[in-house]
Amino acid sequence: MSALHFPTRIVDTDILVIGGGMAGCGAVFEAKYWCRGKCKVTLVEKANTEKSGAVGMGLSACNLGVFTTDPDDPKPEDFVQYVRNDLLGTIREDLVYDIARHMTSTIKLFDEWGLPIWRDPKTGKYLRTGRWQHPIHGESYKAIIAEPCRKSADEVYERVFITHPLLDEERPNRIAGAVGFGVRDGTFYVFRAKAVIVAAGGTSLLYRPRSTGEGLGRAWYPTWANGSAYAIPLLAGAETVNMEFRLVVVRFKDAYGPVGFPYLLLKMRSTDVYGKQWEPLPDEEKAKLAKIFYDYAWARPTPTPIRTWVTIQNLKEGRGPDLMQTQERLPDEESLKVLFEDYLDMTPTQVFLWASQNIHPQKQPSELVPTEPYVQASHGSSGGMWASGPPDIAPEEYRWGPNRMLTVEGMFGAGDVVGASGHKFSSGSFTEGRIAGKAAARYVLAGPGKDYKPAISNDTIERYKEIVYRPLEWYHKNRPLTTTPEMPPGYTNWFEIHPNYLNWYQLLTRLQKIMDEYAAGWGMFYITNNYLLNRGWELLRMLEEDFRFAAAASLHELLRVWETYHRLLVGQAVVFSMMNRKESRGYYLHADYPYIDEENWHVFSHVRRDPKTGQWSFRTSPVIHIIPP
Amino acid sequence: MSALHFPTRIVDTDILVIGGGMAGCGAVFEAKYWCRGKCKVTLVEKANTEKSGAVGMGLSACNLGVFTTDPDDPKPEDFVQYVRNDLLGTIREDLVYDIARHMTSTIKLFDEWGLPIWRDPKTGKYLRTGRWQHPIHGESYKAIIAEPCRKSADEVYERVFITHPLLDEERPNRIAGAVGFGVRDGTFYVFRAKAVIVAAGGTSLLYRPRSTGEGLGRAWYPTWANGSAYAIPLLAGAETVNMEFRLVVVRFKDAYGPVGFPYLLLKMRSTDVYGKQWEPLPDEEKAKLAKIFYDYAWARPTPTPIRTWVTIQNLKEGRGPDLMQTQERLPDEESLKVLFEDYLDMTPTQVFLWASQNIHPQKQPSELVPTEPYVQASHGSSGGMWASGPPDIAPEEYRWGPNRMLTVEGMFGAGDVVGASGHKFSSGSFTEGRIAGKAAARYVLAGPGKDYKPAISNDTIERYKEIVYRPLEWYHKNRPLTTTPEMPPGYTNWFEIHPNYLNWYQLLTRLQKIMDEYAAGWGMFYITNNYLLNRGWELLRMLEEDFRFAAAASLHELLRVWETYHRLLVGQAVVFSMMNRKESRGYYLHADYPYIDEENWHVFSHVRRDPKTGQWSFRTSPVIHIIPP
Amino acid sequence: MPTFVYSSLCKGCGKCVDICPADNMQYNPKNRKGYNADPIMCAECMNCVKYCPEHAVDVRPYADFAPLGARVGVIRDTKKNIIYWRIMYRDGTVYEMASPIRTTPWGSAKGALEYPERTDLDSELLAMEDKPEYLGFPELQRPKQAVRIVGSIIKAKQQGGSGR
Amino acid sequence: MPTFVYSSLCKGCGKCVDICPADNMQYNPKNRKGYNADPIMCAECMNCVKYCPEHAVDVRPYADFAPLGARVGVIRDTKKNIIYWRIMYRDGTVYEMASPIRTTPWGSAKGALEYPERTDLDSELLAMEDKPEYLGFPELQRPKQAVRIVGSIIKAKQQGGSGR
Ligand SMILES: Cc1cc2c(cc1C)N(S(=O)(=O)O)[C@@H]1C(=O)NC(=O)N=C1N2C[C@H](O)[C@H](O)[C@H](O)COP(=O)(O)OP(=O)(O)OC[C@H]1O[C@@H](n2cnc3c(N)ncnc32)[C@H](O)[C@@H]1O
Ligand SMILES: Cc1cc2c(cc1C)N(S(=O)(=O)O)[C@@H]1C(=O)NC(=O)N=C1N2C[C@H](O)[C@H](O)[C@H](O)COP(=O)(O)OP(=O)(O)OC[C@H]1O[C@@H](n2cnc3c(N)ncnc32)[C@H](O)[C@@H]1O
Ligand SMILES: Nc1ncnc2c1ncn2[C@@H]1O[C@H](COP(=O)(O)O)[C@@H](O)[C@H]1O
Ligand SMILES: Nc1ncnc2c1ncn2[C@@H]1O[C@H](COP(=O)(O)O)[C@@H](O)[C@H]1O
Ligand SMILES: Nc1ncnc2c1ncn2[C@@H]1O[C@H](COP(=O)(O)O)[C@@H](O)[C@H]1O
Ligand code: SF4
Ligand code: SF4
Ligand code: SF4
Ligand code: SF4
Ligand code: NA
Repeated sequence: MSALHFPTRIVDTDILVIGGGMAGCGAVFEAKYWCRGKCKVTLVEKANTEKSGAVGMGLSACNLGVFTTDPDDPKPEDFVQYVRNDLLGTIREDLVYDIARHMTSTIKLFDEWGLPIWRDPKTGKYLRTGRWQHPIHGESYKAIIAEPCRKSADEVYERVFITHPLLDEERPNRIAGAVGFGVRDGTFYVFRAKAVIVAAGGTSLLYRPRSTGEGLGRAWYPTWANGSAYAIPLLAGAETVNMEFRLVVVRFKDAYGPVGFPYLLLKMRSTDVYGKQWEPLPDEEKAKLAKIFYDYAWARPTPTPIRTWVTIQNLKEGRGPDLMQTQERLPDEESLKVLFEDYLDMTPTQVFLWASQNIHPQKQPSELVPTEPYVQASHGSSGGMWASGPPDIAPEEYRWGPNRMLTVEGMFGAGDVVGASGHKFSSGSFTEGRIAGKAAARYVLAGPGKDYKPAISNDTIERYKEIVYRPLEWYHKNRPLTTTPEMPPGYTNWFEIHPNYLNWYQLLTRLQKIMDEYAAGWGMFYITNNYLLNRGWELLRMLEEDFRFAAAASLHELLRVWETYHRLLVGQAVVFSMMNRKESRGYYLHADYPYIDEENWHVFSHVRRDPKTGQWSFRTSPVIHIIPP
Repeated sequence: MSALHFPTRIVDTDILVIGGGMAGCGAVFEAKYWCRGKCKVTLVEKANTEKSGAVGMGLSACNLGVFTTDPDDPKPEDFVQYVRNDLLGTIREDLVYDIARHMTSTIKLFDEWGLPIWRDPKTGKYLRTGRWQHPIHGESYKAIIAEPCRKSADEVYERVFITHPLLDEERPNRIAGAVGFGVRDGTFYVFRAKAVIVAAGGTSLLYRPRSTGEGLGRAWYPTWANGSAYAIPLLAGAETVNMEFRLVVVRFKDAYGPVGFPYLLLKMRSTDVYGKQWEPLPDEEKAKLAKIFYDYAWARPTPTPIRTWVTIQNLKEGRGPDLMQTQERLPDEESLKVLFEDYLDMTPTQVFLWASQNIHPQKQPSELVPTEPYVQASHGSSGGMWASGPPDIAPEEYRWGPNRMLTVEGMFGAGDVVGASGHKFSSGSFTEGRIAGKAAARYVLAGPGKDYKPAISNDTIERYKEIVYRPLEWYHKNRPLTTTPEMPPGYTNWFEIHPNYLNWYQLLTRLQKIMDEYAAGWGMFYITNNYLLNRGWELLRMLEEDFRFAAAASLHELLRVWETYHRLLVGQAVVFSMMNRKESRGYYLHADYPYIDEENWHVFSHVRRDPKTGQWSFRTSPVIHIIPP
Repeated sequence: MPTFVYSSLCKGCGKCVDICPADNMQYNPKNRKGYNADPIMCAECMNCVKYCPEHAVDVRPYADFAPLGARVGVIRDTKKNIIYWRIMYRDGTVYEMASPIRTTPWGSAKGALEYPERTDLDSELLAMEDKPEYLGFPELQRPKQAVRIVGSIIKAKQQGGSGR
Repeated sequence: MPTFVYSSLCKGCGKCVDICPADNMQYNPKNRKGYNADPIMCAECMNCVKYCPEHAVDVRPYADFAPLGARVGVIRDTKKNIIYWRIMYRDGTVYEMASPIRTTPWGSAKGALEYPERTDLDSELLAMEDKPEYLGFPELQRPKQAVRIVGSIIKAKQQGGSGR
């Protein structure tokens, strides 16, 4: 099976949106709204847009809702203050504010399109489960959002996986497009564009999961979130921000059902195994935690990293696991069904687990655990790519290009891609996609992108084609060397032992083990130190070298190999960031610098991979707050 | 594939030895020595005796050597004092003493048979690597021992896996034989015997291993150590001792090379990542540890559970991993090769790992970790079966039958089987096999076993036959229900999803996850509490129920199913013991009783599974010391 | 619950293959049926189950933590726009539930070009935000009392005296 | 290093199947060759590698922690009773080693019946232990100052005043 067997297809467009998840759909819609007939908007998506991305299994709430003049509704300032506390200070307030001020139009559009948002029967207003969230019947959330997106795009390429960005060959640090392959028929795709919006979601399965064997897939963030969001910009030479601030959330043990709904809508509380309450967190515990987390420990609600920290400590010191006291707040079958429906619409496994283990939430509590770390920028973490801010409100230092342009000319980001601006969730990601969509439209219609023509040589295209299909060729060339029986077509031989190649699963388990053991995974109770990080870095290097011997028996496995390679890049960015931040801020403890250091480290961390040499570099930049304390 | 297809073969013998490892070979040799033509000795072994058991990959030392009048050599008393301290007090001194006083003849026999034991070139005496150990060139250790064993046995059945003991149908609590199946041709074996010596080795893979993916097999104790040693006696209703005292050893990270050789022969030291030395343990640290471990902390050498504890704490508190400072003690290539040869003869993976990661031990240190817990009675742990002591020296309370008879009439144990008498290792296990062998010979020639005739009905035989092959039948009956492609013959479909059955790998990963998370595995940093243990117990029950739906596609998978079932029984015995011992003595911390309690818990713990009802019960018995403090 | 396909029910239409976000579901040309080729990457999202017109796809919860014996039934009715669930516990307890999935007919959501065109490409207002009910405010919000604090906000708070 | 078999070298003799302690190595009647059917239960014990007369079995270290590129060669010579190892690092460094495996010819070890018969079935002495050089002592050892302490030995020590 040689690369030459697959046809090459070149697609020219003005704006290329990579990833049709929440942010990508917002970007396509908004870009087209402004482009009209004047610029072409193309979407490329690795799956089926109707059920792709983190919302592909549905959701039970828009975790970011409307901001209005109504005194009952929050104002953008409130949200910035909340996010600032929740993410321990180092956020981009311009970006966070920007999302809040555009949220209402997003929710209105969702409503119009048919998303069942719960309303207060009396006032007709959208209900809230907490201060920011609207509960929904969200089984078809993504399918509903995909509809206007598909209608808006000029062209949609589905089941096409983007492997590499293309840089302009004449202008340094200028994006020119991207390449990838068709997962169904193997077509090699070359997209050439004036502006590229990366909206490729977050990263799961980067760390060893708590699940094992066939349960590998039981991550909170879905298995298909493979880190292209950061890998594609990193390969183009874009800068990250705060990548050490990986996300570790508290979840129901094993099934990983989220906890916001029980805490916020059902007002449940959680305790340790002796019945002592830890969430809502009692004041005397806040006072103790303030010794490590300073004033952040007193924030209301308790910041997510501190809530997670409590669960970690309880487990570590033998008081765990924390228990969600579900039975206290489920007086009747109706309320139980509300709980079930919440999960069936979002994380069906949670209900399946209760049913399988005969756990009746109306009668007994359920165990909670801290998850393995994820990298994604839309929930309670601040790691992601470094993006330019809104022209009207961002401090000058944060304005090097159009809104949401990364540090590579012409390359934009949104949703899980853009860091230091967490708590956007599904609806905020859609909003940020819209922001980036308008900025990109302006960029190609009236900005520096207007007269740009991508310069990409045929040599480059052929070189990438060879690179992309090499795992397939390598496999078929080497396969017959051993007596290992051949598998049925399309079925992976997970545990094939071959001297000359490794399959994606073998590469992935190595990556996960390194990240877990050296970069503060659950297996180390989220601790690391300089020694471990340096050693982990070396091991990641060797893994990177071993990707030369990656093998794929099928196009499906080829997809997996490239997904895994993207995860590796994310892992490198995380470890390099952790190696350089000399304090502990986030969901881990750096034993050499075990405290938050407000004096020296209330700064952003940035890493960059030089696209020519593959060398990594690090710098910090100041945090500039624009909203009063 | 129906059970009826396989022939049944009935074998009558006087003494049946289950497991031809170190203890089994010793038992066969000694039993035959005394039986001569007067009683028949039969060996049944699941693998090839030449390379079976824990010594199947070779060893680099007889960890228990000669005891003689020579003032340089230790005396049995010394050994008892050492083992008593090392295992934190609760040992059977009669059993330990008994092994020591018979060690010299064992080593002499090994020497005669051809085992290359290192000698002092000047004195001609066996060299020592520590106080008790003789280094050897042990690649063929097991093959050499197997030779006299095979010659001694009247009949040897290899590749026959014993699944269940047979109890006499007329006399309560009387062993009558055992059943199993031929792994190659499927023959159903029924052994009827007057005495059964169980010598079936230890238990690996009971807990989630630190390794993952294809590395599942990288356990210190080998993958084939599947716990039949305890499962077979438990199924017969025999009592255990101290099963909560699972073994957690310090090993080189990932490859799991043992550390005795570098510490004792090469006099290496280990430090934390900051260079602080922890082994040999400095006095000021002993003083701190004495707060938890009392006087045991001052023992020399530092007891194994305390050495392991130090490594655990260093890792947990961010000073880890401990580093073996190999480079300090490898002055030349010769010494490096001594190190390499040590591992190539015992744990080849250790050398492969160094070579794969470009770690040059003469230049840089190597990481150490505490392993996942094992259950085996011959190293630094005291969990195992409860056995009667030597008639001439055991306290009366420990003499309910012949030497090494378990609490089931006619059933003996040796090696990893017999608990509360650790540190016998390979050579001590062989010796204990010999002790049991002579006792069994006496029992069938001149004792209560003399006129015994096993009473086992045909019904029972047919019932067991059905039970044993059910996983094969169940698989083939249900297989066609789904569209999952069929695998090449003999190849396991690890991740097959079927509504009606689970394969061994799925059962095993569930077991390992439960044990790790609820019963103080590495994933919990070896902590547990009452809540966790009770919940773990419930989950093990459900897993036990799910074994009704175990499936096997081949005889190989049938072997794996039964191996896994035996592991489950061991897990249940461990958890039930942990639930009941209300202190922390061993390689774990019971958070509800976090200290050793010399006042109330300097006792043996015993659990028993009623063979009729499957109910578990617990009792304690006093520790009686016979050697002065 | 990684999923699997009942042989007797599958008609080989490929809908499960088409929808699976993980690319797990594959089509076997040999027997012309769908199957889960990559169960360890299955998130139990249930899309293949919901989209199969023959109800040939079913789930069996992750064996590494879920005991056998629970059963799940789901029907996603895109005419009535309701999803029906039936959950049976291992112990036999049964729950049935139904929830709406959409408030408008499928295909009715408007694309960008169906919304009125605007010319303020230069403004920071997004689509429809020229209308206050979409914006939530009479005009685009900007920080009311913008400040510029570089570095620790805790320190700034302490200095500003507006601490907790 | 779970093991694998080179197709071109294997002659199907079954020795690897015969020796594997884990029952991993299996014989494939289709192509009449050996193969590792259960690599995840492989302990890298190297027995199949050592016992294959064709040197057709090789190892590739566990991919979950070992990078590719190291190479291992081993020959277990049961005539000379020496085992030869060749280890090549990923970085190319090579080490060669040889160790004895046995001091006597294969087949020469004596079985139980070849040792002189004894009649003291009742004694606690094992085979050959009637001879002091085998026993290590002139007679069977028994605790010299037997005591009887029930319970904590630490307490007993403290009371006896013979503490650390
Ligand atoms: C998985 C999950 C997620 C959430 C929740 C529960 C669960 C179980 N909860 S709660 O627990 O927090 O409570 C939320 C909730 O209830 N409410 C909410 O608003 N958000 C929740 N999220 C978070 C949101 O879902 C998340 O914030 C947004 O979806 C982020 O949006 P975006 O940044 O667009 O990511 P995406 O995953 O939706 O889309 C990414 C797309 O990119 C595609 N893609 C990726 N790589 C690509 C490549 N190389 N080539 C081509 N295409 C390529 C993907 O297929 C996808 O379509
Ligand atoms: C794996 C391992 C073990 C050791 C070491 C390193 C390594 C890497 N080190 S260091 O690290 O400590 O240093 C040692 C060392 O250097 N020196 C030493 O003396 N001992 C060491 N051990 C310990 C000894 O090996 C151990 O103490 C003894 O072997 C125990 O003897 P025994 O109790 O007989 O167990 P066995 O594993 O040898 O034999 C069991 C046999 O039973 C068979 N079997 C099991 N279940 C069966 C069933 N159901 N039906 C039929 N047959 C069924 C097995 O196949 C086997 O033959
Ligand atoms: N105990 C809590 N207090 C306040 N907010 C919470 C709590 N738990 C979850 N949330 C919020 O609820 C939303 C969903 O959280 P989760 O379900 O954990 O992903 C996020 O906005 C969380 O920050
Ligand atoms: N640091 C040490 N001090 C004393 N004995 C040790 C030490 N390490 C290992 N041993 C002993 O050496 C033998 C082999 O140990 P290991 O290699 O850890 O299995 C056992 O008898 C151990 O108790
Ligand atoms: N066969 C191999 N497999 C894996 N890595 C290798 C191999 N050969 C060399 N390397 C490593 O790859 C890196 C680059 O080597 P090279 O390809 O020679 O530039 C070095 O760190 C080598 O250690
Ligand atoms: S959707 Fe259903 S009928 Fe169609 S291929 Fe998949 S399993 Fe078969
Ligand atoms: S449940 Fe979801 S992830 Fe799993 S196979 Fe079906 S569609 Fe794919
Ligand atoms: S021992 Fe060697 S030649 Fe014989 S079957 Fe095995 S691999 Fe083939
Ligand atoms: S290395 Fe050992 S365990 Fe692995 S397949 Fe070969 S003989 Fe079996
Ligand atoms: Na695994």
